[in-house]
Amino acid sequence: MTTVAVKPATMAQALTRALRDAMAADPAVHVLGEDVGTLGGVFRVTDGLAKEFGDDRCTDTPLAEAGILGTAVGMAMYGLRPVVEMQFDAFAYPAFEQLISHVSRMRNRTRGAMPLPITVRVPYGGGIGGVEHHSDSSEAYYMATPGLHVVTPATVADAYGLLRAAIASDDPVVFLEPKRLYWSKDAWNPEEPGTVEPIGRAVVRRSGRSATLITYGPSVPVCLEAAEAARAEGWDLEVVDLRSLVPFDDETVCSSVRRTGRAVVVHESGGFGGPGGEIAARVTERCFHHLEAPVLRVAGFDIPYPPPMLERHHLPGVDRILDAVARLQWEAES
Amino acid sequence: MTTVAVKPATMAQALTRALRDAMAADPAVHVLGEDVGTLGGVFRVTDGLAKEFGDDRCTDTPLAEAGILGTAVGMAMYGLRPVVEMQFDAFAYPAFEQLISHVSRMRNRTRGAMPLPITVRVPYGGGIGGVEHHSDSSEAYYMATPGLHVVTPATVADAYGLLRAAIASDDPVVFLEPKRLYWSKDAWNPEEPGTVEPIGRAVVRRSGRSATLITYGPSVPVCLEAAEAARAEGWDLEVVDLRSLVPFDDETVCSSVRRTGRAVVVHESGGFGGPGGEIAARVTERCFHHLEAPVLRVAGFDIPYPPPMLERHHLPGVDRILDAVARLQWEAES
Amino acid sequence: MTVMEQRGAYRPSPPPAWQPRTDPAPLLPDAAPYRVLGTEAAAQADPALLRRLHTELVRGRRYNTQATALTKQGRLAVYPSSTGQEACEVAAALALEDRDWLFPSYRDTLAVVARGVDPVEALTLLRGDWHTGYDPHAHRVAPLSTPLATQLPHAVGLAHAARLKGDDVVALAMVGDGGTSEGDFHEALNFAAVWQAPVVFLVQNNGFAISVPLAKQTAAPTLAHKAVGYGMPGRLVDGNDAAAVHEVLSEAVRHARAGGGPTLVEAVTYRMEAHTNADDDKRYRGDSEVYAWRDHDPVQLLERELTARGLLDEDGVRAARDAAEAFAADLRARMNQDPVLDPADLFAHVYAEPTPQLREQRAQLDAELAAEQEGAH
Amino acid sequence: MTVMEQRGAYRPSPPPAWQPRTDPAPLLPDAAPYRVLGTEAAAQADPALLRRLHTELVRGRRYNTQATALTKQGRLAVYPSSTGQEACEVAAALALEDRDWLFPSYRDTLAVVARGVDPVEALTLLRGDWHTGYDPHAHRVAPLSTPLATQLPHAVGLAHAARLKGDDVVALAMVGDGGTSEGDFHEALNFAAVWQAPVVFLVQNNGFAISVPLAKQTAAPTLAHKAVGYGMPGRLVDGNDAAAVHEVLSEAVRHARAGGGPTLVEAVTYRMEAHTNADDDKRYRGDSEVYAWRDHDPVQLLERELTARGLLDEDGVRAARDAAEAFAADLRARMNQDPVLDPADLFAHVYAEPTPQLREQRAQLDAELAAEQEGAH
Ligand SMILES: Cc1ncc(C[n+]2csc(CCOP(=O)(O)OP(=O)(O)O)c2C)c(N)n1
Ligand SMILES: Cc1ncc(C[n+]2csc(CCOP(=O)(O)OP(=O)(O)O)c2C)c(N)n1
Ligand SMILES: [Mg+2]
Ligand SMILES: [Mg+2]
Repeated sequence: MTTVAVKPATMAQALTRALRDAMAADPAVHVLGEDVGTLGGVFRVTDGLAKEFGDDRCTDTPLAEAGILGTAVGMAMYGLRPVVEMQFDAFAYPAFEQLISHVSRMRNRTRGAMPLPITVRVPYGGGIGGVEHHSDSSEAYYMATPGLHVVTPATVADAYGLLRAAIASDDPVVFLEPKRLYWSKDAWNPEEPGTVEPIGRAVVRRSGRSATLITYGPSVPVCLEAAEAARAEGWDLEVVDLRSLVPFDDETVCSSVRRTGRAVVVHESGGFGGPGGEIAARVTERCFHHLEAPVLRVAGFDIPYPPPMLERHHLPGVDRILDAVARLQWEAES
Repeated sequence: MTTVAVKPATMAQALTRALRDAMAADPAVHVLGEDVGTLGGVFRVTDGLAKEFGDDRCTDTPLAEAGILGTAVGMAMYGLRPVVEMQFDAFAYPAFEQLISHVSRMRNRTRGAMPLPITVRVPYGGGIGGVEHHSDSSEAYYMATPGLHVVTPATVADAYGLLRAAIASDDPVVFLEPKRLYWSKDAWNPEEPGTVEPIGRAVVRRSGRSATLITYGPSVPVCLEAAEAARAEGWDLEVVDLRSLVPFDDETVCSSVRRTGRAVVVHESGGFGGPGGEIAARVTERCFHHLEAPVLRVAGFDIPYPPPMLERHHLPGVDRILDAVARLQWEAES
Repeated sequence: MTVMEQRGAYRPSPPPAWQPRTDPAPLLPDAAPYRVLGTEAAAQADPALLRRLHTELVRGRRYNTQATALTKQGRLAVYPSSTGQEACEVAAALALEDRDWLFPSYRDTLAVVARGVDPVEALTLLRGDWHTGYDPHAHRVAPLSTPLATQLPHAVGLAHAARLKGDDVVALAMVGDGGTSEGDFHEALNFAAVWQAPVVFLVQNNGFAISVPLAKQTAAPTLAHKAVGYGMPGRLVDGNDAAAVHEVLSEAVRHARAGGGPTLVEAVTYRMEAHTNADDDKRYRGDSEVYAWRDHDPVQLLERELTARGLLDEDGVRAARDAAEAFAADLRARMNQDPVLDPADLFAHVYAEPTPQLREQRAQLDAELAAEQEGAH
Repeated sequence: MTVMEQRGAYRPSPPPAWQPRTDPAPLLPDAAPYRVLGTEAAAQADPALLRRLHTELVRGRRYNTQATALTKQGRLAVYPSSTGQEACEVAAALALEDRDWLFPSYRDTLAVVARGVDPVEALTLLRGDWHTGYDPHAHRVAPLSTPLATQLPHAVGLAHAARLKGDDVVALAMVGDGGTSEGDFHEALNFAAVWQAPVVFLVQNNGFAISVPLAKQTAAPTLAHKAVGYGMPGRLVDGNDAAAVHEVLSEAVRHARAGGGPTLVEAVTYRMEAHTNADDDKRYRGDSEVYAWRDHDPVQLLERELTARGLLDEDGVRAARDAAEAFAADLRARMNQDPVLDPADLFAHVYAEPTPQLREQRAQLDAELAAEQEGAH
């Protein structure tokens, strides 16, 4: 919150720092996954941890995602706080049974006797030119699974704060890391990394009066850019960064929409059955009589993620967002 | 459509008949899964098929869901039409990687050269007193996966027609069978099982003028019951049975809502991130100026499916639906 | 030295330096299941242990028949009986120290009870009032696992964590023959072997996965032969011979506790009842097969041995039966009481703190229940 | 007689009738990898085959260096090189008949090319213009699989289907040492063995899964030892010895085609380059290890043998190199052309018929592109 800007750091660096600080603060924190040890992870987020804390604290596992998450469950049962890395979004799918049938339900199953403080880090989303199965936006699956927190940072400071909060949480957290923001830089002082963000609070990244863009993760910078571009059209857009998809911050989102009367939900994930449906539906339920127009959605198409050379057509960009804003019935037709 | 009522049959019997007719009509149709052969499936839906068509057409597999679906992919590559049974909803989760990363994408990946005509039958939903992991409503996961059709019958006739259509489809279809309707009976003539329903068309099960209940699968009978009960309160409710969640029949749904001006989406699946969000959002996008009230949702709570003795509190029942209808702002407060 | 560095490595070099990591021979199981009862090995067995096993087996059998009866009276939603498998269930519990952990599957409530959990608590899942009726930490017993084989990686992770913490705790995980086909079985055994985690995997090969016979489940010489592929020892044991199962499991537990790593134990047994009370086993197996196994009943095998060796007389048998009857009567009486249910439990344990959404939903249900209550007056 | 009934069954009976299903001994691999080149077995090898393998290996090596070069020029998004593994790649393709099927992983574009697929089409995935560039049915080559081990059950299902249809088609599936840890590996091998499907599983054990060395992947004596746990033969072969790999794979293919069921082949080899061009292997391995393997280079091994036996002279070597250069030049030239992209492809193949929703979305994109076009004028 009150970080002193010194020199720019990348989101990946902030995540590394969060892991390091969490491991230093609590010996129960263990990192495990494919290539997280010696290599430091394919995105280098776990760089240096094995060296600093030893292979038993930051462990290269065999190549099996259900095994990674499943053993993390057992480790958590014994009092550890495992932080698991899934190498890419689509490679978390083999672990879904463990996630849905056990991780999300163990506390409930045991009436609170057996909480599972597990953090599952999942690099997600596209825009990095990845080949098939390396660019999925899988948040809809996690959102539909009660018992999980689902969190995703959009800024360097949040990457630090939210990851610390996720690891500190006594509940399982799916921590979605927007791949294409790994190398994004922000003024952020690694020497004063800042306080731990509470999970479950959205934040207004830009105030505006005309309409609200509701977004998260990789689409936050795109929405901010769109908001800048919209000024030329005479629209003053507010941008809400959800940060936490579960729990959902109805309060922040709805108070914005009630003020502006118009809203567009923006995300990379496919539209149909994606997060935007839930968000639009709940905002409408709560703000119906404040709405001048239906809540619109700008999302990825309802298609498998395209090959790199075509991905620009798929990803929600500034123009597509402005087109949606233009359809917000500025002169109500009723 | 034009079935002649002779004597009542159960949905399970209609499904068996659909499988049998499909296997008789096309030698490429193969059934595989756990206990589907000798036993005839734990719900007896595959009863008699191994005897009639042989173990090679209706095969008891080893106990491994990813293996079942994964080998079905290979069989489909070689020109067969596998019909796979997942024994219960939650036991389809181990097959999610195969489903998401391969089944849903193979046609697209190969620019149409390698379609996968696979039907994945999943008994789903609660209300049968099942222990943990036997009552999940997992449709949100399937809806969020482009490349799959997602279909679910609510009547005996549809069970037959839609399953035939699913098996005949050149695309993969997730065929969701509402467990608690397996033993529901309808006047349906197994000797004239009727025509094959096209996938993607909703149907109005009950016409009404006051408001539309949008629903599917196990909640259809509940909504019809609620509509009857609503007459006492002076509401004349229309009930739309979606039948197909993907593709979604915007036309039928929206033309109903435009007429009634009010809508409630009803399903067992958890509300947050569930199908209702998508449905409410898309109806609102398309019918905003016809709506007298926000589209409301009556859904399961956002919790892991409860133990049998508590499930009645979780399942959307007539009262909860009527409560929602009552909140449809009959005297608009604006 | 980290856990990883404690062992040699299969890291192939170009020939002629190449060599396999370990000698496979000692990892392979014997050709026939190990037996104690009725063999010369029985003479070495501790009489006190045999008597203890006998009491537990008699009680276990009675527990199984009582639980099955409770399904008929509608007091249990469903019961997967372990009749015929009591030797495995009891030995699994008795092979462990207090500080060790047991990871049961849905069929293993008897093992859970034999470990000391109140049977009413052990049966909660199957009665339907809550998913897990006991506190796993209080008894070092994980929740009964319904999704097959998924509990195996949990056991590995727990054992690994204990080892990292310096505790000499062993985890024993139970799975069926059918469960060995699941990917989680494979991943769990591999992690265990690579980490040298102190885990014992007990496969109860009871011949069937619901209706599917072993021949459709595997083409392996035996399931114990899977062990060598992970680099751990595989042991084959007569699963109806309580003394043999107890000995093999105890040895595996000792081996694990001493840092020797995991063991895979296949116990060859037979499921005498249908899969559950809801199953109709006439559809997939003949009586003659079941009859053949009756002559190899675990309770009788042990009773015969004890009697022959003069370690048990009629009084002793009667005492065991009486204790079992008293146990069953108590269970019956307590299961005949309606469980106390609290709908608020639906929301209370989904998260450490209910989300705002769950608070809203709880309020909605509270209001509904209040209205119901009012309507009832 | 159904497929299931064709074999005996491991269906345990009570002792003394009990017996394991099959004798495990013949299923176990030899202690050392099988070799041909530089051994007496080389004398038996068909000279024409050896020369064919040589030409392909030389071309394969050149293909690898060319593809890596294309990543530097931005013409490939990423390339996982099979340099050092050419013997496996080429032998896998050559061991198959035309009607057989190959199931490659992302590292196996060389095998795909060796099977006859146009390299430009084989590289589409890695260039980024479409996921699969070739028609799988035209070449009987499944799409390159990125999710590890997931292609293995596909191979089993296809082989099983072919067998049910009465076609004597064999499927050969490729996977890495890391991939053997995945649950899908286990499930695929088990299905194959139970169904006696005509499949050959080729594990290229190249020592690493990205940065993770084999010792962190498995504690097995060798990966080939996993076979016995499924009831199939396991074979260990020197993966840099093209003649040996070809022989072992051909034998396994013949065995499968004759109805003998699946085989697991572990080829011990080494990944000479980093995991992909994006990887930095200095982080996890030393030069000395890489150097050691240089002396066991698959191309040189074969060239040495052929030369020693007078089957190849300088002209022959030059001819092979020239052909490889021509191949590389053609590939380079064609890869330097921009691929033709059609955004409509995004929607055209998701379903047999686009859904109404996809038609709407396509119309939206068309309109956007038209507006862009207009803006550009
Ligand atoms: C992942 C998963 N798939 C399917 C099931 C359904 N199911 C319950 S028990 C059972 C058979 C289990 O056989 P086995 O492992 O041999 O154990 P046994 O019942 O013989 O004790 C099946 C298929 C399940 N519980 N979990
Ligand atoms: C299911 C899955 N998990 C993770 C990955 C990411 N990944 C790509 S290659 C690789 C290592 C594979 O090692 P190995 O199987 O030995 O094959 P090699 O790269 O050595 O050819 C990993 C972890 C993946 N592609 N799929
Ligand atoms: Mg069994
Ligand atoms: Mg490798």
